[in-house]
Amino acid sequence: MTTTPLQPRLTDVGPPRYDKYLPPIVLKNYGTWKYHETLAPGVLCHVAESGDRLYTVRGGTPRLLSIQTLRKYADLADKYCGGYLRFTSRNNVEFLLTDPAQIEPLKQELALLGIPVGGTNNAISNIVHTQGWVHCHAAATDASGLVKSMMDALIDHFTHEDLPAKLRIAVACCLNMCGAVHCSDIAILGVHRRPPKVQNDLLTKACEVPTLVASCPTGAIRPVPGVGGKQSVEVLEEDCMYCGNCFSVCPAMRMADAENDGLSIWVGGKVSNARSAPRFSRLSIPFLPNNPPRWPEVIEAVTKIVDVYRGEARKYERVGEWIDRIGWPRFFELTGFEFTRYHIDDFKNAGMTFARSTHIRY
Amino acid sequence: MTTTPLQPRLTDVGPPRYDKYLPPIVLKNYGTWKYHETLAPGVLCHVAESGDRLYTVRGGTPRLLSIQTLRKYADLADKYCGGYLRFTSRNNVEFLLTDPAQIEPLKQELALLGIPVGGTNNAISNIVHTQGWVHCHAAATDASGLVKSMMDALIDHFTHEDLPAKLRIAVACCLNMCGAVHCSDIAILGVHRRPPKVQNDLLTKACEVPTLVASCPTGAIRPVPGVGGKQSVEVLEEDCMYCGNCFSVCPAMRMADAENDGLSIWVGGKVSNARSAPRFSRLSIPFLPNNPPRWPEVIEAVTKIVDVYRGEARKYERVGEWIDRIGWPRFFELTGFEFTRYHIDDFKNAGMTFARSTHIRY
Amino acid sequence: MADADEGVKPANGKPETKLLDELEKGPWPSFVTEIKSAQGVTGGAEDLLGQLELSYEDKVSHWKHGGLVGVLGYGGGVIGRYSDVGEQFPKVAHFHTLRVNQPAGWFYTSEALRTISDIWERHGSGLTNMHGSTGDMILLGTTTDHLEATFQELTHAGFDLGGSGSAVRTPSCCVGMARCEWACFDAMKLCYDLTMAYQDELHRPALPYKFKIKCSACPNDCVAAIARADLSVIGTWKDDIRIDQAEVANYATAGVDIQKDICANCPTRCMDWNGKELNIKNRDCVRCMHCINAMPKALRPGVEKGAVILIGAKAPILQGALLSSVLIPFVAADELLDTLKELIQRIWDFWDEYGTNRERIGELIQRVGLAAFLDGIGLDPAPEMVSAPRDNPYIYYQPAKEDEA
Amino acid sequence: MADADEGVKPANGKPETKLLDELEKGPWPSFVTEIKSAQGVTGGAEDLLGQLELSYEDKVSHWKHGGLVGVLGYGGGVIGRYSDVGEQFPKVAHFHTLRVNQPAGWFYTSEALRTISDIWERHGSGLTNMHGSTGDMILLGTTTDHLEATFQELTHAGFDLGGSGSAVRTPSCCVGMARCEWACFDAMKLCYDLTMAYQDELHRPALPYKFKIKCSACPNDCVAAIARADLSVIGTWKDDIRIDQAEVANYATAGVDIQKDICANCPTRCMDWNGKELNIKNRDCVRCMHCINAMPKALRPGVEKGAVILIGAKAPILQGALLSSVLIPFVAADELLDTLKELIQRIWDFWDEYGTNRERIGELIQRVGLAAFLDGIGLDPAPEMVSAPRDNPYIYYQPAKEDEA
Ligand code: SRM
Ligand code: SRM
Ligand code: SRM
Ligand code: SRM
Ligand code: SF4
Ligand code: SF4
Ligand code: SF4
Ligand code: SF4
Ligand code: SF4
Ligand code: SF4
Ligand code: SF4
Ligand code: SF4
Repeated sequence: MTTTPLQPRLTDVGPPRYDKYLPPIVLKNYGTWKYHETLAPGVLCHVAESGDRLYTVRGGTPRLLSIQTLRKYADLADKYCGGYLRFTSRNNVEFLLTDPAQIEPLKQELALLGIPVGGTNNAISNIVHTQGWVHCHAAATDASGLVKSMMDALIDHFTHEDLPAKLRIAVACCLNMCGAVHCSDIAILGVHRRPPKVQNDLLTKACEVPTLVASCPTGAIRPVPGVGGKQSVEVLEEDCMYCGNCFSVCPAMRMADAENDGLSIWVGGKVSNARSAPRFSRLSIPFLPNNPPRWPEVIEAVTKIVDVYRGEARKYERVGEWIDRIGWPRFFELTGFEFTRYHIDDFKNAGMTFARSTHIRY
Repeated sequence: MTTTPLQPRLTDVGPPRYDKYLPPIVLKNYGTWKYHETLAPGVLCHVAESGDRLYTVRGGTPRLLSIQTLRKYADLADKYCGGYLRFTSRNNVEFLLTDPAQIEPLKQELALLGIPVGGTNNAISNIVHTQGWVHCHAAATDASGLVKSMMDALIDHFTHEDLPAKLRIAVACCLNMCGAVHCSDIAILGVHRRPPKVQNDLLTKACEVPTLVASCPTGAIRPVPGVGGKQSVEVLEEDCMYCGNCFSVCPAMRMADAENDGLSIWVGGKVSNARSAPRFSRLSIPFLPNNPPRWPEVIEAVTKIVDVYRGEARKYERVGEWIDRIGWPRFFELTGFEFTRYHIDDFKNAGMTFARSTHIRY
Repeated sequence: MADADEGVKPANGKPETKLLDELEKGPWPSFVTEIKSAQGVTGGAEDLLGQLELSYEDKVSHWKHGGLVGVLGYGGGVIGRYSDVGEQFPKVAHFHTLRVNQPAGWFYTSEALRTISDIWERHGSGLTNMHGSTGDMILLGTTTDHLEATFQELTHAGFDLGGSGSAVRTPSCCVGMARCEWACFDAMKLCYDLTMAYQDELHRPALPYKFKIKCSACPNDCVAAIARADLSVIGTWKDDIRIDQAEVANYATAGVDIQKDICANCPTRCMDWNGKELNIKNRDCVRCMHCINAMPKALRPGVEKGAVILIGAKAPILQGALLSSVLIPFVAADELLDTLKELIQRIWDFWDEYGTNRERIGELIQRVGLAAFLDGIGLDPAPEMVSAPRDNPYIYYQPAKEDEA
Repeated sequence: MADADEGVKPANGKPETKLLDELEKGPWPSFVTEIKSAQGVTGGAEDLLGQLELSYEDKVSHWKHGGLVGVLGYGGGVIGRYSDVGEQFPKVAHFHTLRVNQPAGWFYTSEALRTISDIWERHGSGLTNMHGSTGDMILLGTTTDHLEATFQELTHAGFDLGGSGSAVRTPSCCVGMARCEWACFDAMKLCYDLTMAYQDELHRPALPYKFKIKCSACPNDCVAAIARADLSVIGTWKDDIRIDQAEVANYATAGVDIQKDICANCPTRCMDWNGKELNIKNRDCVRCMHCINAMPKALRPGVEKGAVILIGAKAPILQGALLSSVLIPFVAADELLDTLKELIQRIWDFWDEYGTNRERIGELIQRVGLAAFLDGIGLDPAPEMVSAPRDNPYIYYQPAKEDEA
């Protein structure tokens, strides 16, 4: 690494102008696209009012990319796309072509590089995820490894549009839920199951007690006299539901626990307004063990949900819409997952989730 | 009045046995009814597996009945029904006939007595209501007078089945909501709009301060030293939403206020599980003045709702189901009622009522 | 406040009722006329009219809180009521109501009505409510010294008081098997049996707060149980809807648009109509009753009948109104009484231990959580109890806690 | 805890990664392979691999909280990170990430990618996330002394840092008009303009907490704005859906079951298909996009375009997750920027005054009530803001209060 300070020092330049990296065909037809067609999984064709056609080839990525790989993408863009490409909101890479004859050669080269093409329409797209053990202190699990293991198992549904509708999977490694997994068709969430262990020395050095006390959603933290006249805190363990927010504001509230950390699985959320309104994912499996490097229990559960959904849902039904139709009891029956006391909400709006009708399927 | 104590003193005898007053045709066909037909508004025919037919003629009542009227009903039952009759869960009276030829004569006699026949199927049935100024200390309005005024205005919809579906109206004279008006197609609710006026002398005599403090849903009541060393309370007026629960537990918390008491109107609730799940009524008009003896503002508003609903809803749509389809903005537009800050919930589960999608009709 | 003496008590003794008289006009039967018609019976009706006219002028109630009035050995069934203008209207200075437990399904004979009328002529205002919102027959207004006598005459005539206070409240039920083809259990009998089982709890308040029981024999819920009973028993069935295809065709011929009126209104769209046959995917049917309601001659509930048990409805105060929610998804009709008696006992035990003063069972469940309540009464969680599992990740995992212990 | 020295640091200097190696198998591109491929660049990737293998053995993270690290004059854009096994893996003992504000819609040229790669080869681990969940390009891991240099090279190349801390966070948007026929406003331009308007607020945290802005140009919401942006701008239209009946017929011929697939999936059932013509009752259409999504050649949004402004989404902590809710039901496309700038200012003023530390705007609205918030920012209540009016009667009537004052 070398350090070469540049002059003058620029600040607040902001991102590149929004049209700086747009291919000419996009600049020409900006805002006047007419319709699109899918030529194959991962291959879209957008047709402009002008008649121009823009071809998109979408490749899956592991999101964590080295500069070597970025340079490979750049080479491909130069070779096939006049140097233009983009990434998607789900961390896929998209090559933007104007010559349909280049689609196949590009796809072949992608195949050689091990880059799968797909993720469009009623396929499983890339899994949105977070840092995990790769970069975050708060992680109750790794994210990248989970995603890799899942996508290995589900890749055929990425390369084939063979599901009733779009299926969005996301992983978050702690309850902060970076990436907003809470509205996914299937969400994998890292969880702790132990109250924080208070590290008194660190606490008195690094944390403000009032902020810390205020950070607890359930009021489980209360100030107590610490060593040397300084204030410390104690945790009312009965009231703690292991959210880890105290750890976010104070490193002395250690949450990580190799034995008790693990995963929970949530289903039926969605974001789009298509048909039904956006909604949160709902608890499906309260706990599975953290079993790196391949998390077989998680893979099995997710595969089960995908398979059952694929077999039972009607065209256009997202996971949550499908469950609306068949009912939660049948979801648990079909997946074989156990319905437990944990599935019953007991937070603020819990009462709203109680079954307030006799609408029951037998 | 005379007092004649009887011997032996009987207690806990319970109500009459459930089959004690059943007509022979009912005893014979108990539990084996097959189907029913409506012969005319207010006139039903139930057909048993045995082929027997039971005819019901339903008459409207003011619920508050004198023994003179009860005796009249008894006479009619003797004359037309072998002495059998019943009341309904909405305070109508039902005459139970076995001879269809008696239906018309009975209806004529009812007409002479001023008893309207109807309330079945897609009609407005009798209005469920409470005591009001007739018998309750808590009443922010009268109930019987409101009901009488409304039914006078709506009687054609009682005697004709001319609405898209059943329409259930209820009146409660305070937030205790005796009669559970909270799940009605249209609910009229008496409301206060002033914090209680604390009557210190009475309070120290008649009320327990801890119970009183606990009675307030918003924690607006706090103990203060009263006269003579006894505890009294004060009301944080900012926090009071005039529910009157403190008055329920302590007569010293006077709520009644001729100027500020009045009515609110709620719509779209239902109880049955038919089609959609049971649901609460929603605020339609936050306040109308208490204007006895005929409450013209209330009558106008209710008539408006009924008329708009009748004109716009589809067959089988209850008021709430109709609004589901057209949306609340259109409800306010069609009725001309104003949407105000009061319509926006700010109690415990308020967030759940915010519009969390882009599903908007323009 | 208007000058009461001028406004409502003219020389001839009968109150002048200018405002109330307005309510004798119009086609709907008038409660004012009813009150007036009872004026002969006792002075109660007369003074009631006077005080009510005063309320109509003042726009406030003139009743005061009642104290503890009642009959010997009972803690409920009577609502004490006093006038705050008692000097002016002495005959309603005390004006208590009696709640009389109605016969199941509100069936009467002319005989029964006359018996009640006669008792109430001897002992009260001659005014009634047929019926109160909970279901009782309400005898509207008498004085303390008549309570015991009224009670004794009632019990000798085969009637008894209903509930009030922190007690079991008078159970009520729909007409059910007595006249309705859709009854999935015998609501009138169950209601009666439960009422008899809890005579003590009904008459002698010993619970943390009121406890209401209502039985509707099918999901149409004609006694609005789900909206207002702490314990709601609502009939349903487990097997397939019975279809008479010929009658379906008849409805179609008679103008019912089967596709639009019936199929499109089914909440789970589990019906198909091909113009000839109506096909129901019963696996997806939620027993809402709509199709049956709309074509009673063609469709009927199945034959494996029973009820859903739901818990916790109440009016808004204190913590907001609640609808009952599913506690047991299905109990066969013939097991209902035993199941309920055992269940209710367990519920009361839990309520007794954890409920605070004036906390309805529904509020207690909201406070401690449904899962904790189920633990407490020994029921297993079932997905039918919720409209959906939790969406928030704030889970109190227990294994961790157990390890620690 | 495993014996780290044995398990992950063999003699040859390159860590042994038995567990991670498992993740190089299988068809999906491997992040482990990516990390390995950057091993040449700096020691960062190498030690990252070692520490990660240790985490895979220990099942805990080995990162510690970061302190305040950053570039001169900025309060955000860098996430400080330290290893708790730094002696063992010195090259990741400090391992901070830079958040680099992505170009709108994540468009790049090969040139731009190479520029970034070169800078990151000189100054960092050679590892990136394309992209972070908020939308930034994430440069994954460097030491404090490289931060300023990286920053300066970036700004000279036309890039700048994104947000972190209690600041405006990097806005993001869908591809919109650049490639999508459904875009109802220019999401990329709006996103860029807002980003430029708030450079100061983005780089120098001065808000009560983070504030995220996301723009999706139609209700499909391809950046999931409604689920995770404090301010969501989501495109829609006011007039009628444009229909090409011939193309509808083509879809029908091609096998689309218009009745079942299209009409029956419409949330308001406002479509009619008579086998020839598709009829939409636009008055009842809620612009859900389903029919358009399903038949993009036949149906298109109307021409009177704009957006819905929604407020308040966030992840669960503290008070439970929130979805954004409607604040302004419709703003015409060409008025969006001005309207938003004014609106945002008013929102921030209110937040500044009433928000507590670490309270997202959505939580503040929940706490004070939507009506009070509307009062505060000077917007009139509209029925579009709620799914339904209140059902509880606990109304704080103001007139009474005003009288008193
Ligand atoms: C490229 C991308 C936008 C971007 O700026 O990056 C995009 C692009 C398109 N989306 Fe999307 N969506 C993209 C993320 C999303 C997201 C966000 C997410 O997944 O996190 C959503 C919300 C998902 C949800 O509800 O949970 C999303 C919900 C939709 C929908 C609604 C689907 C539904 O029925 O719920 C459509 C319509 C459709 O596919 O029929 C749609 C349709 C489309 C179309 C067809 C729009 C068009 O005409 O160009 C584009 C290609 C579709 C495809 O992938 O099948 N897009 N789309 C994103 C690709 C992500 C990826 O790599 O897979
Ligand atoms: C007599 C009574 C039961 C009783 O034990 O007293 C009764 C009797 C019948 N009800 Fe009911 N219902 C009675 C109160 C109710 C109530 C409770 C209430 O109104 O407080 C409800 C719930 C109302 C609600 O949802 O808010 C009720 C919801 C129904 C429904 C569902 C209607 C719907 O579409 O939502 C039906 C089915 C129908 O009418 O198609 C029904 C159907 C019936 C049938 C047809 C049942 C039958 O086959 O005999 C009976 C005559 C119907 C009629 O009046 O049109 N009954 N019914 C009650 C008459 C009250 C009255 O005087 O008007
Ligand atoms: C008579 C009756 C109204 C009527 O005109 O029909 C009635 C009248 C009173 N109710 Fe009620 N309630 C009556 C049915 C109801 C119902 C409906 C029901 O039972 O199905 C409800 C709603 C359901 C529920 O229980 O939640 C109801 C909810 C209340 C409440 C608030 C509920 C709560 O438990 O929080 C109160 C307040 C209280 O108990 O302090 C209340 C209190 C009262 C009191 C005792 C007033 C008081 O604070 O002391 C009223 C006496 C009035 C009087 O002077 O006679 N009443 N009350 C009903 C009983 C008649 C009967 O026995 O048949
Ligand atoms: C890098 C990133 C995850 C990723 O791998 O993509 C991320 C990483 C962190 N997030 Fe996040 N968040 C990231 C997007 C999100 C999102 C999604 C979004 O922005 O669309 C959310 C959910 C939406 C929301 O904001 O509510 C999110 C919700 C949180 C929260 C809880 C939210 C809250 O405000 O209450 C925290 C906790 C906190 O701020 O204390 C948090 C905190 C953190 C911290 C800073 C951990 C901490 O407590 O200090 C993580 C640093 C990890 C690291 O070492 O790099 N992160 N975080 C995302 C930012 C990349 C980028 O700039 O593009
Ligand atoms: S979800 Fe939690 S552990 Fe994962 S990156 Fe975000 S803050 Fe870190
Ligand atoms: S983990 Fe969450 S619930 Fe437990 S003490 Fe910390 S902040 Fe409170
Ligand atoms: S609703 Fe209120 S005022 Fe009316 S009877 Fe019940 S407690 Fe009394
Ligand atoms: S009226 Fe209700 S809110 Fe007001 S002080 Fe009394 S109990 Fe509290
Ligand atoms: S609840 Fe059902 S069974 Fe009972 S009367 Fe109503 S429709 Fe008949
Ligand atoms: S009872 Fe209701 S859910 Fe069942 S088939 Fe009939 S309409 Fe559908
Ligand atoms: S949100 Fe709408 S406009 Fe934007 S990319 Fe998705 S479908 Fe196209
Ligand atoms: S956009 Fe949605 S609501 Fe509107 S017509 Fe199409 S499917 Fe129906």
